[in-house]
Amino acid sequence: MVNQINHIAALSIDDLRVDFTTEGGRVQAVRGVSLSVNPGETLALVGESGCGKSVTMMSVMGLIPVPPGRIVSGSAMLNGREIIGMSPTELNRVRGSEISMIFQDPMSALNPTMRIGDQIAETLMVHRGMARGDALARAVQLLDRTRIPEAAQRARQYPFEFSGGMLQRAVIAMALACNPSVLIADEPTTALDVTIQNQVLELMREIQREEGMAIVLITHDLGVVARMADQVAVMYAGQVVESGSVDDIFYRSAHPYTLGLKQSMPSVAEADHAQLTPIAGSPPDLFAPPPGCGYCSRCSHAMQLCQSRQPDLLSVDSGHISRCWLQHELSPVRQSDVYLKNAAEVHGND
Amino acid sequence: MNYSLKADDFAPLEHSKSAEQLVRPSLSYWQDAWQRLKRNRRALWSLYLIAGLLLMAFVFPLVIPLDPEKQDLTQVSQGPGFARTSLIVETRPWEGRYAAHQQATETRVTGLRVFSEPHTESVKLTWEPVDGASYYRVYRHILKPSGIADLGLPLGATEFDDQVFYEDRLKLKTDTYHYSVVAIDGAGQIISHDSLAVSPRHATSLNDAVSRGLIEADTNDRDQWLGREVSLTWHLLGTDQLGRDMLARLVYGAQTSLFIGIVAPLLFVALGVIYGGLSGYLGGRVDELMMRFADFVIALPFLLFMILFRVAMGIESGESGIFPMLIALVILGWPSVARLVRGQVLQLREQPFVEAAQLMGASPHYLIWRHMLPNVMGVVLVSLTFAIPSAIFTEAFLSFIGMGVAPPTPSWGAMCNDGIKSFLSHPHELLFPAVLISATVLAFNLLGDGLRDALDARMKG
Amino acid sequence: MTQFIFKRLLSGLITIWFIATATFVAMHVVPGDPLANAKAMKPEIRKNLEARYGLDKPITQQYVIYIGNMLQGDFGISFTQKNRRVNDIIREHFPISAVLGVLALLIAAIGGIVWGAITAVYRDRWPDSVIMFLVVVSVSVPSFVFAMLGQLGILNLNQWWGSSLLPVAGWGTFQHMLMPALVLGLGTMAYLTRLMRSSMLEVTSADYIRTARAKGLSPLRIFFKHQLRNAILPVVTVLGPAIAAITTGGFVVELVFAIPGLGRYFVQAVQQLDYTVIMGTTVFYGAFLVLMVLVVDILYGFIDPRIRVGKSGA
Amino acid sequence: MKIAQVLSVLLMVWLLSACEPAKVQGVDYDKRSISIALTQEPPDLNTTSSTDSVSFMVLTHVMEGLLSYDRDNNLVGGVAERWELREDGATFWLREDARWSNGKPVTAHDFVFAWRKVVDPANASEYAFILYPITNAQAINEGELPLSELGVRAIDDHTLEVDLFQPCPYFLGLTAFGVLNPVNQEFYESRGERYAADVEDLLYNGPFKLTSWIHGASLRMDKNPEYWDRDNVWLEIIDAPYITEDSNARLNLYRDGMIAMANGMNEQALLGAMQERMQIKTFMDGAIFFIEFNQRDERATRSKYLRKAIQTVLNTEDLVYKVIGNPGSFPARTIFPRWMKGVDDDFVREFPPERVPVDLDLGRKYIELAKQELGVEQLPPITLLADDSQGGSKVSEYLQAVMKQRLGLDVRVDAQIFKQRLAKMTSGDFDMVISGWGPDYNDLLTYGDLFYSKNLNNRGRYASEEYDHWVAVAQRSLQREERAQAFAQMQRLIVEDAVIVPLYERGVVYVQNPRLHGVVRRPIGGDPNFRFARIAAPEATP
Repeated sequence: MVNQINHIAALSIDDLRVDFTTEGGRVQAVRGVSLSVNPGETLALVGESGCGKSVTMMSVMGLIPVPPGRIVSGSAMLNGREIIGMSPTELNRVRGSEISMIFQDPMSALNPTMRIGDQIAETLMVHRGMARGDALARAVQLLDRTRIPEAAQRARQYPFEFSGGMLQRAVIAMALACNPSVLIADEPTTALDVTIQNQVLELMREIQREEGMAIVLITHDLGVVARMADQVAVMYAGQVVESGSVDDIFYRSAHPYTLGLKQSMPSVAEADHAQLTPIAGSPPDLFAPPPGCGYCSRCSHAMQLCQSRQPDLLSVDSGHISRCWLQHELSPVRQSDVYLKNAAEVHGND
Repeated sequence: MNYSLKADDFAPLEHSKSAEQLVRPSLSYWQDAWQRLKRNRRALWSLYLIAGLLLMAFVFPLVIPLDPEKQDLTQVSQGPGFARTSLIVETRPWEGRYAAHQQATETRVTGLRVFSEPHTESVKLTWEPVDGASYYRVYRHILKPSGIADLGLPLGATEFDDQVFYEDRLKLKTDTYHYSVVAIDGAGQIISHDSLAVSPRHATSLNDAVSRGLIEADTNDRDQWLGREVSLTWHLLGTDQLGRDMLARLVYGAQTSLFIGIVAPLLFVALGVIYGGLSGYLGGRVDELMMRFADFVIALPFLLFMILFRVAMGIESGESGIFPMLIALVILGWPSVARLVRGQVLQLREQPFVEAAQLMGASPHYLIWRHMLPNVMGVVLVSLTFAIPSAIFTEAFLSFIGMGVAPPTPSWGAMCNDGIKSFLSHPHELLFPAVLISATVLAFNLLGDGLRDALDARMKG
Repeated sequence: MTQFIFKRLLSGLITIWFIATATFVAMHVVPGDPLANAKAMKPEIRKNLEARYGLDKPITQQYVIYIGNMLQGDFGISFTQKNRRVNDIIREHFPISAVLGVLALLIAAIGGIVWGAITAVYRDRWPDSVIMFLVVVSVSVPSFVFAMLGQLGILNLNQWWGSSLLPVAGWGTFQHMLMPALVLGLGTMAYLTRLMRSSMLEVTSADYIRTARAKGLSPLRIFFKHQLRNAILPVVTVLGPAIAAITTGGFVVELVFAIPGLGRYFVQAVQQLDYTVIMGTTVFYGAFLVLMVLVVDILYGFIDPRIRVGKSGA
Repeated sequence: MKIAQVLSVLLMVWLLSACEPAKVQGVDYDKRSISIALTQEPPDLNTTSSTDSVSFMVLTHVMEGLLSYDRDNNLVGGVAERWELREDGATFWLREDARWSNGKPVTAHDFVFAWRKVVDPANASEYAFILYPITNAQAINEGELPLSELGVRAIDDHTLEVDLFQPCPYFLGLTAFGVLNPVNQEFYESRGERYAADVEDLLYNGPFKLTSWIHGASLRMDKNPEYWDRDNVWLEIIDAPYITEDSNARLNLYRDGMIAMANGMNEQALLGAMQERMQIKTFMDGAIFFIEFNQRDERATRSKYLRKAIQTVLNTEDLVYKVIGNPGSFPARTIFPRWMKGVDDDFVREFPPERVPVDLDLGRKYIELAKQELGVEQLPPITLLADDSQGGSKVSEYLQAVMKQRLGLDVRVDAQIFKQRLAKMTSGDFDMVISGWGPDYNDLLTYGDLFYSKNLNNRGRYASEEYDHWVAVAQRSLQREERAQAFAQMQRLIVEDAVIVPLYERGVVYVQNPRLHGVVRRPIGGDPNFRFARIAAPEATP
């Protein structure tokens, strides 16, 4: 909770912990995540696959399968209201109206045997109590608004008759049907090709400007982050390892993982005219999380301490925090330079 | 921050290589599948059960001598139980007792009694003559008769005018019987009747005992055995309608049923793999033709043609009928496998690793053995596991309608057929084979489910 | 669509020809004599009989005549029922098998879908375990056992009730059909339950169900509007083969319940080597099977919009 | 969803409309109606070509021949009022009031037409041989003479004259047999190929007539109002609403009160029947079963000693009492069944057949002799041809085991479906065959001439001049005693030469509603017969 507290956040998550019980044991998929996003702002949740970013948001939506999943502790306030631990009926009232979500693959996210218009109208009928005819008319408006040509005709079609980009627009239209205050977008553009990606992202921004909703954008594409985000939270092994404004993350990275991430992303790396460097090794086994920093074994900055102790969340700047011992006041790096440039430089300094 | 940190803590860490290694060992496809199968407890138990059945069918008879064809007519349709003893008796026809009716004073049937000790080889009845009777009818009931229309089995009638005896030899057991004698007059009208309860003891005729080897007697002093007790063969699971040991028949029936159930699918799956693989591999026009033919065969109504082929091939004397059924199953079974394999092969041909191998100049032989087969194996294995229960079912069904194996070859289906008629009176004759069929089919089904999950083989098409 | 149907019909015709030929060959390989009777026959009488059935002609000519007649829809006269034509036998008895089969299929399909859906919803809880256990029992117990148990069940029910609640055997009213259809459909029902369950589970983890939940739809609405319809699709595809299997596989049930269906005639005909009846019924059933698969394919097109709208004419 | 709704509505409508219970009762006193189950659909109701028992069962109710049987199995007048049998022929005077169901009188011409039809080679009737005692019948049947040469004439509408080419003592019995029933020429020709195919394709002159026939499903006979002796027929309706060959199903129907009698119960079903205190009855259907040996040259069973060995060790009492286990079946010792008449009494009581005692040692001695006779060290495997029915296989499995156990014979059971078994019997492809023989007419000759060397039904090709001689005597003689002697000689030869091993006389066990009386069971001419049946009035229920 480092954000400005002068007004209520649209969505704020505090110390969320989620476990999955599998045959192999208990996986601690989310280990104390805290996030917050303000109305009209976009928070990008960044990290490699399996780091827990989707699980975090799905848990908030109540979409993780229970069992095997289980929310161990934590809270999530939607417009100041606790939504974790809500009864299924209450949660259903919130979902789709106050908070909605769009998913990665629009092809599979829509029911293949139901008309697009019906699928959008369904939300309206459930949450707004609209009659089918009205809801359908509204669905056409929504489709129109998401720049789908011949919306009235399109509403009568089935998902397989749409192209990928069109479908994602339709999904967005569906998510926006009830003017939610928070929109969670789980890698909304990964399945689309580049030109379409831009169109979709543009659409989202435009709607955000008009509606003033908060967006949580889950992605591993730093390019998308740069275009869209106001705030960024970097997740690794079920934890937020760094968070701050988009500038903080891009220009003043305070965690070796963020740095590694940047160097492995083509779009960012190219911009820096640097070499593309993948992060060696693999993330820790979350069946038995290491006692120290999860990134320790892959980190070129690793210190003795990192192996044995979890780093605390350390404040780097106002609104910029990092979960890394390097930011400790006793750390030699901290003493020399607050921000990490790149691995080579650090080692050179060493 | 309530713990103190030292400067040493911030010294750089040297990475050791081993720490980076992932803890879990890497497994091959098959090892992995096996691991997953082992974790599926139902599938694992099914595997044990199948192994047990196979052991029972093919190893058990080698260890313990069992004779599925040995009949014991003194122990027919007996339930599971313990060994018993039997009295050796002589079975010459009874000369009987005659008394003229003319001198009869009684107007009712009286003096009904058994003559000598009643045993399961014969119960001898005699009674006093009735005035005006022209003959007598003899009935036998398992309950106490409640009236003239409820006397039980009509055993027969006396043949001669003055005959006042009857010898019952009809399937006697060591139960209590209620005999009734009904006197009939010249016009066929009933004069009167009387009943008597009799409990015969178990007995074996001398001839039978000799020919079944219960007693060792040379020709001269056989008679010394008369009146002695011998112990009979013990039938753990009881006997069938010819007094044959159920256990032995179940074991040998398992041989038939499992043989057909396993060998036929093996054969037609193999044929299907070759046909389908070839078709998929050759592709084009040949593929189209080959598949069209397979479609024809699939279109044949399965059960009708099973019966037709089975009859068409016929069974010669002394043959068990296993072979024609096997052939019929193979003829009708292969196309679905062929279709499946062809689909897989077509898919595989497009896979990058196969194309890569092709580009690198791998021979077709190598391609098929190294790339195609291992990848097709999963699907094939699963379809084999599901083909087995259906083959066992088919065998059972055909044997049940009398189109299966030829007697006396035991098979579970044929045993069901024998047992179903006597289900109410001797349920074990149907129960045992039916349970075995069900258990086997169940085990193969569960194993198939397990294999499908473990191999992640999607059975579509 | 028309072109598709036409093509399928054509290939169906070829298939039927194949079945006819296979039957003809199988029939003439069969040892034994269809004209034999308990009483020995004089050669002169035999000749007359052979002439009546055309058995005196060379085999190739018999084949040509047989195919020719078949094309005109004439299957000849029965060997055992001397004054009845095979066509009449099929016409009179097939509808009975078909009604029974359709009812069995209806029971099987409805039961399979309902049970399958229930097991999927209550996955790994007791209703799932109980139903799946019953399913496993039903697929593992031979049908003839069920037929017999079913009849005994009715008998005991009637005796307990005091009057005939359901007929023990026979044919005529709906009550006559109930138990036989149930017994007949049981195996298929079990199969469909399994299919429906796995299909439901697949659908349950589908992305669009997640979307529906994210939309805040109630579980009931999700179940009916989103899961069920999609889960039923694969079930529909197997109905074609299933109806054929049910209608041809009914002879044990027909025998036990004294139902005058065609299946029973076939088994009798095989035992009596009634050539014309065997060939007629086999070809008829083959044609029926081909037709059913076609019908289900077309039906599937109506249910699945992807096929109806998408690839018409494919 | 809509389709499902429509379907469910249809289903409900159907269910409700069918809800009116079709109440069938085994017996119904008020309607004078009984219900029965047939074992199969009657395959052929055309009397001139019919061969099977179910058809004859129906025919015996709906048709009547010149003579018929009364309730005590005595021959009485049917269509014929008076008759006269001579050495060279017979005359029948038909009753004036015998009428077809369309009201037309039954005339002597109807018999002439029917009998010509039976021997017509084009009609290929399998029972044509039964008319061979009539002059020229055989020649006509073999296509050598025209139909008009048959020795039967209608003197006028009500007088029928028959010429016999040799004395035929059992001819009167034949006239009660269904094959010799009258057929109305005009009607027959008007129906063409459809004759007897359906209810309206047949004319009836019996006590009942067919009123409904749903193929494979049900059949119903109602009292024929045109029948001359209608006043003595009590029953109004014989309904057969069930047709099933499954005896369990029939028993279950009986238990459920749906049918008045259930035929052909097996031993196991009997236990249940006793438990439920049903009235159990037995009846011998006339069929006699035996092992027939193939005496063709290439067969091991041509050895008389081998046959004798088998004859000596087989204990038919064990077979009947322990394997078959049905009450009503009896061990057979001869080819002649116990219910057939000899001179004054039952034949087997007048001439008791020789009893061959079981003697295992003698059996083994015979085997050694057989090896010498055949000139072999080891006897080849012996094929036992049998039918593949359940009961059949039980018997053959038993016989196989006994011969193996007692003689060390390697017997191979060759179980075949009916038609395949017949084909193998005809071609002589067997060593032993389990065969059954039922009577065609009420005379010992129907069994006795089975082993006549020229009889086509003599599948084992037993040929003995002596036997043929006695058959000839029995065929020609009108002397009861002389004939009985001849049959006794045949009986002796059958045992001496071990032509067959008689196994059993088949008994049929059935349960019958105790209120149903007067059902006549007979081995010949349609069984069971309900012509004299009546139902006892229901007891007043307290």
